[in-house]
Amino acid sequence: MIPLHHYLILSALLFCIGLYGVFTRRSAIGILLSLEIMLNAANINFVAFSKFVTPDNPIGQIFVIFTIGVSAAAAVVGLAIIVAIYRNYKTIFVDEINIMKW
Amino acid sequence: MFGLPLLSLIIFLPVLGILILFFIPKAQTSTIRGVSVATTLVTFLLSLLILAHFNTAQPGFQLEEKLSWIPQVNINYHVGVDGLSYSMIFLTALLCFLACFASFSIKDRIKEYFIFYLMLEVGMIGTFLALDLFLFYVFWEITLVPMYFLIGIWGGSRKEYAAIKFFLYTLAGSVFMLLGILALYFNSAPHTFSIVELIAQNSLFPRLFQNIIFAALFFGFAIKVPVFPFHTWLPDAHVEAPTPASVLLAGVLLKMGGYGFFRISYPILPEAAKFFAPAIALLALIGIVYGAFVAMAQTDFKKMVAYSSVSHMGFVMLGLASLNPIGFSGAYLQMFNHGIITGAMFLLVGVLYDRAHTRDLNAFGGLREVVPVFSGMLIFFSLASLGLPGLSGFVSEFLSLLGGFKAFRLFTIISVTGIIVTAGYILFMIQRILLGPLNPKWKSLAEINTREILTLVPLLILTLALGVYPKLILDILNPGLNLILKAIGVAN
Amino acid sequence: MNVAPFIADIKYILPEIILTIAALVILIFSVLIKNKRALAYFSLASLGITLLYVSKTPVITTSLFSGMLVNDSFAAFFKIISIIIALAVILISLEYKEISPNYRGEFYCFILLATTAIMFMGAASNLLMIYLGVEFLSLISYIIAAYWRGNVKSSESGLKYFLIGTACSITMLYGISLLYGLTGSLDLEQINAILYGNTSQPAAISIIILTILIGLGFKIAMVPVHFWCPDVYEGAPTPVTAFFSVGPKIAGFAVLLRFLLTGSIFFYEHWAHLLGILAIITMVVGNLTALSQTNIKRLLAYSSIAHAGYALIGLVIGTHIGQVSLFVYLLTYTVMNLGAFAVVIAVSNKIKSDEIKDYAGLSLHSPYLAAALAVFLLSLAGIPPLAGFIGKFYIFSAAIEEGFITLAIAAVINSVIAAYYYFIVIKTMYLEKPQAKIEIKPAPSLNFALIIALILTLAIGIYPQPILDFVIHTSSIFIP
Amino acid sequence: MVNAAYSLALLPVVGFIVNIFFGSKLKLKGALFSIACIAGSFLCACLLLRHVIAGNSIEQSATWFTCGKYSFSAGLVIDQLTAIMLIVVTLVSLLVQIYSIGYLHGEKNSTRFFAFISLFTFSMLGLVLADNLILVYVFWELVGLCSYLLISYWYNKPSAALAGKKAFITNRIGDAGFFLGIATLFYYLGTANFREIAEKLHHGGFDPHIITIAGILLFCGAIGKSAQFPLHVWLPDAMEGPTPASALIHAATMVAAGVYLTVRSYSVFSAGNFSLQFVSYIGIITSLLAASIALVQNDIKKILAYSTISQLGLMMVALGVGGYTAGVFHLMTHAFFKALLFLCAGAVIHNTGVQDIRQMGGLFGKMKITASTCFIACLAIAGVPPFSGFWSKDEILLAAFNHNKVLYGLSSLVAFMTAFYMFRLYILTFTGKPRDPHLHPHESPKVMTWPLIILASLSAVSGLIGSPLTNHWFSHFIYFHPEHHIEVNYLVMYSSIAVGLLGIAMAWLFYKACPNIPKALAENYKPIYNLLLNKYYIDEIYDTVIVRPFLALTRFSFSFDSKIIDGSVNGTATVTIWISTIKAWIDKYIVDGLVNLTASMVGAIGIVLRRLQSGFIQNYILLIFTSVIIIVLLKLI
Repeated sequence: MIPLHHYLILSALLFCIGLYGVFTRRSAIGILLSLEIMLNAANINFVAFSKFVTPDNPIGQIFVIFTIGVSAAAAVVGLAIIVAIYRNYKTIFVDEINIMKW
Repeated sequence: MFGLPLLSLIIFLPVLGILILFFIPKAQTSTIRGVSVATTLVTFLLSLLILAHFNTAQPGFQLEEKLSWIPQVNINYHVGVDGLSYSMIFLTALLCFLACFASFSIKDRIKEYFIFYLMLEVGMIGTFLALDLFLFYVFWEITLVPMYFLIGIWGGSRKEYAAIKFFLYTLAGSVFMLLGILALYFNSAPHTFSIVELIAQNSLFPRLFQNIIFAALFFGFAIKVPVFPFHTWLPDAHVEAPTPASVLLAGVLLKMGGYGFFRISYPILPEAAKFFAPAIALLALIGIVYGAFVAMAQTDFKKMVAYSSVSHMGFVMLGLASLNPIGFSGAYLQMFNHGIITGAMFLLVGVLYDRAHTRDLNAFGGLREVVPVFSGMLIFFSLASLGLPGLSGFVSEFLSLLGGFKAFRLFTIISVTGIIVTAGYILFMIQRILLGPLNPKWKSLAEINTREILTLVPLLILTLALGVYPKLILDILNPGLNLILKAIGVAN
Repeated sequence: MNVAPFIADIKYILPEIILTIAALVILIFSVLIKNKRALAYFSLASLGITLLYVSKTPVITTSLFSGMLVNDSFAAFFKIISIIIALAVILISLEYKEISPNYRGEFYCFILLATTAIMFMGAASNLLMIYLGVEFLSLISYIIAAYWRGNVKSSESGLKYFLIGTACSITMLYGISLLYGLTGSLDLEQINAILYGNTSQPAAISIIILTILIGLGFKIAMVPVHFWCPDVYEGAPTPVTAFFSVGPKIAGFAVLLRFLLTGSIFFYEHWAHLLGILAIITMVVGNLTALSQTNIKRLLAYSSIAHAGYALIGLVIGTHIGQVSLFVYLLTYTVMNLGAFAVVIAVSNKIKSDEIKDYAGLSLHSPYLAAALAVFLLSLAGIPPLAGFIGKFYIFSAAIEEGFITLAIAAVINSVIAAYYYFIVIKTMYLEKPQAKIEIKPAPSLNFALIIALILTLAIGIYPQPILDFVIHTSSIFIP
Repeated sequence: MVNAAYSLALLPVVGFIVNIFFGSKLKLKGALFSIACIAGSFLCACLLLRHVIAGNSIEQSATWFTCGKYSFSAGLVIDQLTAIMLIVVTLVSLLVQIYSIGYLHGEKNSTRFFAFISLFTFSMLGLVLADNLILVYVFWELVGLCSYLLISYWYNKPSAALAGKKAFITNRIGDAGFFLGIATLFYYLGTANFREIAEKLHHGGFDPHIITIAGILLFCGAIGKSAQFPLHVWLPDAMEGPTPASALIHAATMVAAGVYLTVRSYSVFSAGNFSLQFVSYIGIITSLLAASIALVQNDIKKILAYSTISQLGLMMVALGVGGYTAGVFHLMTHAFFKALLFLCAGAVIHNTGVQDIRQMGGLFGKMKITASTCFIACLAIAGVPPFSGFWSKDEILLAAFNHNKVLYGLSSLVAFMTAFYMFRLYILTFTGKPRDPHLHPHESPKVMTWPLIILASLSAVSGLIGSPLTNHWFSHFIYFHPEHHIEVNYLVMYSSIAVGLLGIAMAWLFYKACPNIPKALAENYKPIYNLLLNKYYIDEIYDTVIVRPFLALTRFSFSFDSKIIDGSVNGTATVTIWISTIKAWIDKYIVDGLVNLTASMVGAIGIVLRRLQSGFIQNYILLIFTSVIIIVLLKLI
């Protein structure tokens, strides 16, 4: 039985990796992927807590199912916007998309 | 008179005028002017009607009207008039009526001009009649926006700068005043905004609390008076404002600050009033002497009159700080007289500016030959403003100084030099404009026309009448002032 | 797990159901019929019906779907406001040219869906429901932000909103997971009961709650998470910006209020002081950066940040008087902002630009529009006889009554600074000479919304009594 | 009888109103109307005098206004002193107005002159009639105003405008002191009414120190108005005004107001321990100073102006040494012969068109009446018996002799100098050969000569009412408290005659017998001569010490106001180096729009905050998370 804190450390690590990805990736899709990683980190947390903290109540896992659904929807919307960006900017490198500033 | 709510009528009559103006097309300038003159005239007649109903001997507020406005927070539309507020609304109605004539020289965007003009009148009269601090604050702020536009749109060369400066100064002051009002509301026994009740329980407020609130209110009122360090908006606002706007600005708006001290700060916070009296007297002294000194160095006619207002309002603060019946009567009378005299001076400046299109004092010279009637008027009102006995300016300055002498001997001795410097810069002005050889440029200057004379004659009569026989107005003011002195606990 | 009780609860969420069905119907018909205006009228009709329904039904406070939602006067207040906002947005976007006609249909559908999302957020009392509500609203917002297909700015604003939005909501999710781990429950009352007793390490718990705050703060554009606001407001089509500045912001406050005041009372005592500082910084940042703006939409964006700061004061106070002032402020803010954006839409429809200098001399040729904008801006600045002043007055009086003097003084100074940049716009309209002779006739529908906003601003300003009764009644549900 | 007093005061007002409003149409008729009014007042004055001589005085007052428990009353009092003053004022004003019809014959609209003269007479009568200090202060400044209007009558002459302004401001300085005196008395004694002040001081029990200060402050007003030492500079410049105006105002009446005030509030002065000495010291300094300057002046009106100052100084000395009656008596006689001298000077200037006595000469032949009346006046002022000047000056010297020998010596020196410069003036203008050929003087018309004759007879006769012939009727008529009988001291009388005659002889010797003596004296005593000629450079001293630094101060305070106060408030002053790095940009965006320094600071921070909004998405997310971490760290510490 892997103790709870192992899971927590794993999810924290994943969260940080995802965060690092968001900061460093140049392309919008890269950022989208790292966001998904961060999301999954949260999912791991939920499942872990559902197992260890409230074994009898599966609410945590239900939450995960919802988040997966939501992340799918978000990905769709995100990709649609990235396509629109590509059509207008001819690039999806985030550091080149800043017409609007101060 | 058949049960009409007179006070609400006089406050909201100009609103009726505004509504009528809305429906008049922009092109028909004469009808617009006619409507606005009619509105101001009816407002003035109403103020006379109120006098008829007003029993001068009886102290306290009369013709009171009270409607609940926001019951949750115990705010109610509470208006009333006593000697103090009556003299101010009389002054406002009169100056608005006269300045309305002077507004005929405005040529562009006339409809908007008169809409803002009437809105200003609503705010001014409302401020003097409000007996509920919230209502007082609302009317106080209502006067800001129209005056901003009057200066901003029809002003002189640096009008935007002057307009926004005026607006932000007064807003900054009034916003702290709001905090003071709120603090008063939350510290009064049954939470109330009503001035009458607050005065009744002014002994309950602890001393430190009183000082803080007095400081907050002082910040709001002092900017309006204007007291020394906060006066820098006045010259800009006056120089850039069109003539009728600066008549109202000097004639009435400055008095709202002084009226605030008399009606709110002093009776509700007596301990703080006594505590701050020396500081206010010192600021008054600086105002008088410093204002006169700076006025002496001016070359712009309107700026000089503006700085002279700073100096004259210094007397008001001196009388206020003296906390004795003579000082108080002198201070309040000075507010009334200054309104009339400086109003007239600005009308005269307007007359000169409309013809000569310059306000530079050195550009004139020897106009007495060309325009004798104008110079007669100018000399009369300049003498009134330097406090020549026999004219109203003298009585109030004399009383303020006499009152001030009792309370702050040294300050008054120094401020007496103020009246010498005042005589200096006013005679220097008369000499540069009227006396000396005629500047050939003005050989064909047009004499003052009957319309302008008509606007000045009522002011002339009032200045003379109040100078020779001040009992007329002092009897109206005394009951109110005695009440305030009793509230402060000063031996009457 | 018998299903019976849930069917009983359905009737409480009838308004949401009606709107969702209407949205779907519009979606379908937008493909079938050419005349998009019919769809607009249909959506208005459906909103009207729901509004009538909500205002008619008496409010019985019960929790629905085993604690997921709660039906109380607080939720009813937000239902009514969100429907009003949707009505206004649809009205002012009827003649908006940038959205090409054939996408109009979906636009109305999205607006309706967004309204349902706000309603859910208003009623959510479970962390799961809160997350779903937030995500639902955010997704729709990302889409309508990028709705102006050909425009570069709109797609950029969509992207920015999407990326930053998702990042923040994921942080919130992470925070929720930790909170769930800590308390073992997702229901706000239970969490509060558990945490209230044994606050062993308050610091650790506070960090968790802070991450959740980031997600919620994102919606109301609080200071650390306000960066997206100016760019998205400027980029998105103006009716969408109008919606953003009001809809999601109010929803954000609703969730924040419920989360802080029922979910974590202990958190409140611990961190009210922090929220206060954040409120002041939000005001200061909003006002100061607005001073040097040249684009009116960006200016209104910063102004909305500043107003979020003022409203936060109501939140920070937390007592009953604080909530009343928060509600009053939100109500007056909605009216003024929608009015201002209506005028901006009318003007940009004609002169195709949102730069402030293009507003020069507007008062000469279209005095009615200029006067309307001036009234709204003055009201935003908090000048009396207008609604804004009543909002500010309540916030200040609440602050002073509860002794938050520093907050009051900060708010007061900020309102003076704010007056300055509102006056920049008024100055350009009234005091400067116009280049071109622009005679703007607002479209009838927009005109209608404008007049209502004007009347409301003046009415609330002059006689705020009815509005106060309505607000005080709704906010009476919180205990403290 | 009381309505005689009211009509006496109000008639000139009617004259003023008629002339000021309908003057341009009425022309000469307006002038005649105002003369009729003054004549009416003169009649009332005689009636009142007869009434007062019959032993009863009138006193009436009504409340002017009240504030709180203090009530200010305004009323009139007519006793011996007022009666005398009324006669003097109305008579001289009447004669001057008649005279000025001729004098201003050429003027375009001279009714304005008559309007101002009647306004002046009204305010002077008001001053004399007033029963309390506050009312005196009111008319005090009104009189100052009339002198301002009359001095700058010829308004297109810049020097006249300057002189008028100088007169008014110097008076105002004196009035400031006067006001402070009233305020001290008002609060210390609780009243401003003369009679009540006298009664209260009579009962005693008041700290003499404060009363002295009050006395000195009241005397400041007198110094300003009667052109005593520090504030005498305005009178010589006041000669810019038309001569009849100077005759009435700057010789007979207005300048005497200072003396009248001191006399009227004599109880205050006598109660104070040092105030009387102060009065006499100022008096003697002024008279010596003025007399010495008059010795070398060449402008006929300047000589008379300085002579007035020195005679007023003598009156102050008389009052200072307790010669209450002597002061008033000299005031009356001086009014007549000095007015006469001015009118003669006016006639001379009117006919010859020149004011410098060195250009005149030998006018006796052409202007017989003017010359002879002027001669009588010179005899009177020099103190030659039986003319009025002798009796009044003799009483002053007597009073000085009894009180303090040094003052007596100096006063007789002044008497000597007066005699000398008056006859210097007479000899140079009227006797000898005409020095300037193209002057063609002619006798002035009847309307100007009759007033001269009346005044000459008055200045001859008026002295007798105080002389032993009428056993000092005047001193029984006007006295202060203990009416002490002054015994005639023949030594003093003879010495004063001797001094007068010596002065005349010296003048005759210098300018008639051998005219080169004055030039020789002028050469070898060059510095003293220039000192006197330039009026001890007092004007220049005042200018450099007071006026110029004052104007510099006003300019400084204006720049202070617009730079520092306004600047510190509206950001024109550069604030800190920190701002200057982005200053150029701030100027472009901020300064023209912003209002104050705080505003420009606020704007600057706004600029910095705005830079944060860099537009890069990753920057935003980075900023969000860093700020979260900062908050957490802050919370943990």
